[in-house]
Amino acid sequence: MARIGVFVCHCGENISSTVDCAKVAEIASNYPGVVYSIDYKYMCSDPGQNLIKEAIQKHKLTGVVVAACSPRMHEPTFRKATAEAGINPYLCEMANLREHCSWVHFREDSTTEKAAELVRVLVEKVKHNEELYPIKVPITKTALVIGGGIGGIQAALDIANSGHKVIMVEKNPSIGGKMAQLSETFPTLDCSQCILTPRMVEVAQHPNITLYTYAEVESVDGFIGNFKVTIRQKAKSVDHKACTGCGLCIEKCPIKKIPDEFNAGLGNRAAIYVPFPQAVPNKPVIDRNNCTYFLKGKCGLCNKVCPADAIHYEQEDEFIKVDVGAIVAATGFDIKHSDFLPEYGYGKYPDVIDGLQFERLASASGPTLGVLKRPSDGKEPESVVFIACAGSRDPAKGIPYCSKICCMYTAKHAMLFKHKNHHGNATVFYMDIRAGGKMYDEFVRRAIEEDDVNYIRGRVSRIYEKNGKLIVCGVDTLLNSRSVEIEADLVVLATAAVANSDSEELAQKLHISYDQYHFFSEAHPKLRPVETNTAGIMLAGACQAPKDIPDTVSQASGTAAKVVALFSQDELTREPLIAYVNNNTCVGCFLCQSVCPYLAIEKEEIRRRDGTLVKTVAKINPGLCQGCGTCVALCRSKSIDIHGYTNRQIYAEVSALFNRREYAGV
Amino acid sequence: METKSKIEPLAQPLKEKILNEINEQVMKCYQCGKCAAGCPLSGEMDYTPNQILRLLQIGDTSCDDEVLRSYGIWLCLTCDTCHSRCPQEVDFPHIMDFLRSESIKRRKVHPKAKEIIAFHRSFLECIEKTGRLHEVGLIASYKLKTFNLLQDVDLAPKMFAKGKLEIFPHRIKGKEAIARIFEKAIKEADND
Amino acid sequence: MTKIGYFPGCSLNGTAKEYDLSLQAIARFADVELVELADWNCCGATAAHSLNSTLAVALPARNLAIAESMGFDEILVPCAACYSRLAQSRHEIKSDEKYRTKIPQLIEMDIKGTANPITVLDFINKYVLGKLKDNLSNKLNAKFACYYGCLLTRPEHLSTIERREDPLVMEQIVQLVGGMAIDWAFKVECCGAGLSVVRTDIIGKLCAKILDDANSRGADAIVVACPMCHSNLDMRRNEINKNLASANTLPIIYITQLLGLALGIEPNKLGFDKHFVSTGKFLHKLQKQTMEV
Amino acid sequence: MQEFEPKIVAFVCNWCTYAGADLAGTSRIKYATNVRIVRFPCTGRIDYMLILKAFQNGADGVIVSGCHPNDCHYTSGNFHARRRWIVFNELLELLGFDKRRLFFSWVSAAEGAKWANLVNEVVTEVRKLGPFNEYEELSKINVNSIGEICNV
Repeated sequence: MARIGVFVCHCGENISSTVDCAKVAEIASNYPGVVYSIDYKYMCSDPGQNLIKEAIQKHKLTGVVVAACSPRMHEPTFRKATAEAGINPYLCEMANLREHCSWVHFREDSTTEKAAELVRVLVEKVKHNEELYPIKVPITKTALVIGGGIGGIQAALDIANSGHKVIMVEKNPSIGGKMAQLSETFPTLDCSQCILTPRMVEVAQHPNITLYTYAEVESVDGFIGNFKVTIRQKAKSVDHKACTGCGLCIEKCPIKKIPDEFNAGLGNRAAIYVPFPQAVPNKPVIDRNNCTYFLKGKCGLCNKVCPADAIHYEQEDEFIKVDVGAIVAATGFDIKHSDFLPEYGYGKYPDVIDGLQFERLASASGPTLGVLKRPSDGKEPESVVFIACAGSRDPAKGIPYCSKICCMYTAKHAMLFKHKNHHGNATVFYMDIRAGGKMYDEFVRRAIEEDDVNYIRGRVSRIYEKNGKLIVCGVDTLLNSRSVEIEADLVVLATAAVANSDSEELAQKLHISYDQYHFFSEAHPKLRPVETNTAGIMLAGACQAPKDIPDTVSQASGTAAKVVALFSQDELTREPLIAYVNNNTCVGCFLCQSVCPYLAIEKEEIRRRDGTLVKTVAKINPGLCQGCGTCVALCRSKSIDIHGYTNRQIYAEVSALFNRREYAGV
Repeated sequence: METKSKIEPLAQPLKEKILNEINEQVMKCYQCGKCAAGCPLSGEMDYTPNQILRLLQIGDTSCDDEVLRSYGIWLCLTCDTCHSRCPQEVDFPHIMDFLRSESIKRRKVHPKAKEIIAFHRSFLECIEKTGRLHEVGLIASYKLKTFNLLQDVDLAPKMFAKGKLEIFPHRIKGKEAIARIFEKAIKEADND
Repeated sequence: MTKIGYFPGCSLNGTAKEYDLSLQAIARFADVELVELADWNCCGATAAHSLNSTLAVALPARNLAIAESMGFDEILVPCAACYSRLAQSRHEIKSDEKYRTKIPQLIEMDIKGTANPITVLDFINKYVLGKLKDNLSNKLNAKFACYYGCLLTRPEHLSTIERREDPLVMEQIVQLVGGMAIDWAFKVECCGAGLSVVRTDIIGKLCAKILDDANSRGADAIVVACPMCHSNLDMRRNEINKNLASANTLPIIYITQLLGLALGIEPNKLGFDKHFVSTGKFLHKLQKQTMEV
Repeated sequence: MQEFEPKIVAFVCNWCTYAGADLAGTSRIKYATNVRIVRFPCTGRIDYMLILKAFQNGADGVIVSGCHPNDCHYTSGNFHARRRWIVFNELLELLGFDKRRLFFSWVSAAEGAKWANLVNEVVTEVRKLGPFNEYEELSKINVNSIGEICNV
């Protein structure tokens, strides 16, 4: 006979302001099988938990229903308390009176009625709860880091330096990411590559890090501690073991006019290329979409000149399977390209460029070797206009958020220009200056006060070209919204920072959630900012939201600490809420096998003692099963069930929902 | 108690009326100034579009009053440049239409705008009577209203010569129906 | 022969006679009969929506209702301003419950919003361009600045034109007839139409910028598709020239006149004699260059 | 007359819609009290016989809601749910069941407001349909009289 205890929490006034908690407890005391029912101000507090523990012991309870907040909040708390009182923790269930009732309804009779019904449903469920025991699974102490920008590099180095293996996957031919493209960094104006490249080399040489460049994650299976990842190593067409990196092939390649991605389209590269001089690895790949050999079947110059015989045209994409225990997504961001802002002539006028293009123009390693020359005619600009929020904070263009990094890099750009051309005119159109951060506001003030950058508060309406000049039509809202027209030689748009175009696809491979702008979602915006909702998968850097370098590096180290903490245990405890098969009724149709996303269903042969086969039935591999229950709903002979959500439990819940007749007399 | 009831009729700020009656949110404006930068007439206005929105956002009686008495609201050409580029998608020309009729209703029209209204009125009177626009009638009526007797006298002879002016108006058959539309629409505006 | 509804609007009856003439000529070529809406009335223009929002919906609605009763699902509205008012009226009636019930009472006619106003550019694209290629008789070897103004490209919900900041619809037509369309900076700027009479000084300033830019980029003529734009740029030339260092003599021609010329129709039948700013020099140049070809 | 208050049951997955309903709570978005949520690990787990069971027990409307396509915590459970849903729906139609009492939706963990709107819409719709009595009436029929009914 069931002996159920009901514990109704007021949650201060969060529940009791709209639900009559005492009445709920009173009604519950009359439900069949309930032997104890009480309400209390804070059930999750120490005295509240003690109340539960004492009641379990005193009334010899066989089931506990805590009617409080969402089980997503406090289920672990109350299950722990239940276990401490000496009964199996899985005999405790929670009725969600706060998120699903008191907070979403007004104080009226129907709200208290609903609360009592929610309790009744769980009372009926808990009568059918079974004792369950956690499953222990081993942990593969290798981390996968996706993305080789500064975020991925930092996370990989921190994990590797703690003595764990790291596999890094980078989709481009070199690691380095966006930071490698930057000229100088704010607020110190130190050279980006000077501080980044030593880290890149460290990654390449670290004994604990295996690096796959020009590679992408193909698929991810498994779960925390036990992920099975397939990496697609795209064909480089160059044997990197044999290649010495002499560069002869690049020199001789006849196809030299391919817009250079690393230089944001401002320079050209060959069909066989190393993205930039300090690339890691510093060995070329062949871009098959542009190579004459691959397009027309002839040429082969690189092969002819290669002294190391390293060119392998026949190479194919390779699939590498690896086992990892944790995954760090550090795939970074992109900036919005193309004619996103037609009123600014972006995409129409070559001298209207984006921030990344300016970085390349200003960079000593860029296409102009650091001499600021405008793209159209190579002239050195005398007047440059910088436009902040070019697409950010612009719901009409679909991007309502602040891109966070632009205020600072715009100030930096204006400064870099003024340092190169002291007599030039630098104008910044801005709406607000968001320079929160150590030494950040001082940096912007320096641009204004020391470098004489003209900051105009107001947005630009349009830009057009006239006699080789760009006419920028803006407004100064601090001067009675007076119109301002500036003749510029170059216009730099701080276009919005956006998620990578393939981020949605990756999120779906990883089964992590992402927001409407395709940035990956953290588990909790404040308290779990580096983890995702999928256990074992963490985030670093701008794939989560636009971020600058210091923030990215901090988050990467935070993520590394989470990975290392996970790897500090030998075994992982998992919830036992998984499927199980009734051998007696299973007819071996294996429909379940066809729907299981985790390949957790195996075949088991049942034999007589003499060895003759009776039948083959389904068997659940408890290490792989994640407890989705799809097999349960599909099984035609009702031979599979799932712990925690058994048919008996759920049918009891549904039957208790509205079955007033049965309870009418009570 | 007495003072309270006196204040109440004035209490509804224009921004609330704008929200209720034409469903435009002035609070969306964050003062980037893109409207003023693109407006062909912001240089001629006493208050630029973003400044008018700012006054409306404040929402007190004196700011609302300044808006309704401004000259800027009468200069708006409804060219929609501001709206088409507004990052917050504020339909400012729509708000301007509302402000103009509100300004007339509350008799707060800027003195310099009286000519513009006179023109609009002459235009509408012409349509009310004949159903269509009749340039000669329109200009004559407008001149009588404003005493700008010499305006456009240079154009008229040339227009006649090119066959572009009719001396007598064309009256449509349904002109009574048009007159009734006017009557009902004006009555409705008065009732608001 | 296709028949569609035709709403000339007050301008095409008066100040924009050449627009009507050339449009009718093009329609005859395209084998489309433009059936004038019976007893149509003025759309109310800027005056109505400046002073009375109900009137601004009701006046155009009567024309829409007439078109419906005549069985048309398309109404050609060559004036961009009238188009804007008719299309807006239809939009309000279709999207706003309040107007859906109120308007029929006001205009004393049923209205469902089935008749769709189209611009002259929509008309040309749909009915004329397909037949144009095989019937071109003149190559218009000149430079044209295509001017759209406001109401063909804005507001977004009424415009059928893509790339509203830098439209290319008219440019494509110009290229089809052998002309060169220049890239210029004022094609979607406002000419100031609504203040034409009251604040002619403002029109002068706004139009001066437009004409000056087209001129400085070497245009031989400005092509328009709206009688408001035309009358401001053409008839107000004296006022405009007060704002310019030297008098601007660029002729303003309608897109329909341009097509008419390309089809070999006599300039006089296209109303070229009705312009304030002389088109003679322009026509002469065209003729000379055509002969040279 | 007192307005009819329909009884609605919602079968939702733990990861998206249950969390979405939690978010509606933390955002204090108000909605009708008529709904009772039953939590499942995944919509893939939902045995559609449970829907019949709910109607048998007096529900007037049923909502099934889970993660958006491609967002399933378990990769593909929601696709299986949707596939079975289509078949189940056809079956109900064949039986002459009023399908307007059934609602299928995707509500993610970020869509608290969508959840509240969904509940309110469902309550309004089902209120229009009135109470679901067909099952009870069916159960009143005497087994022996079935022959008579069929003969008519």
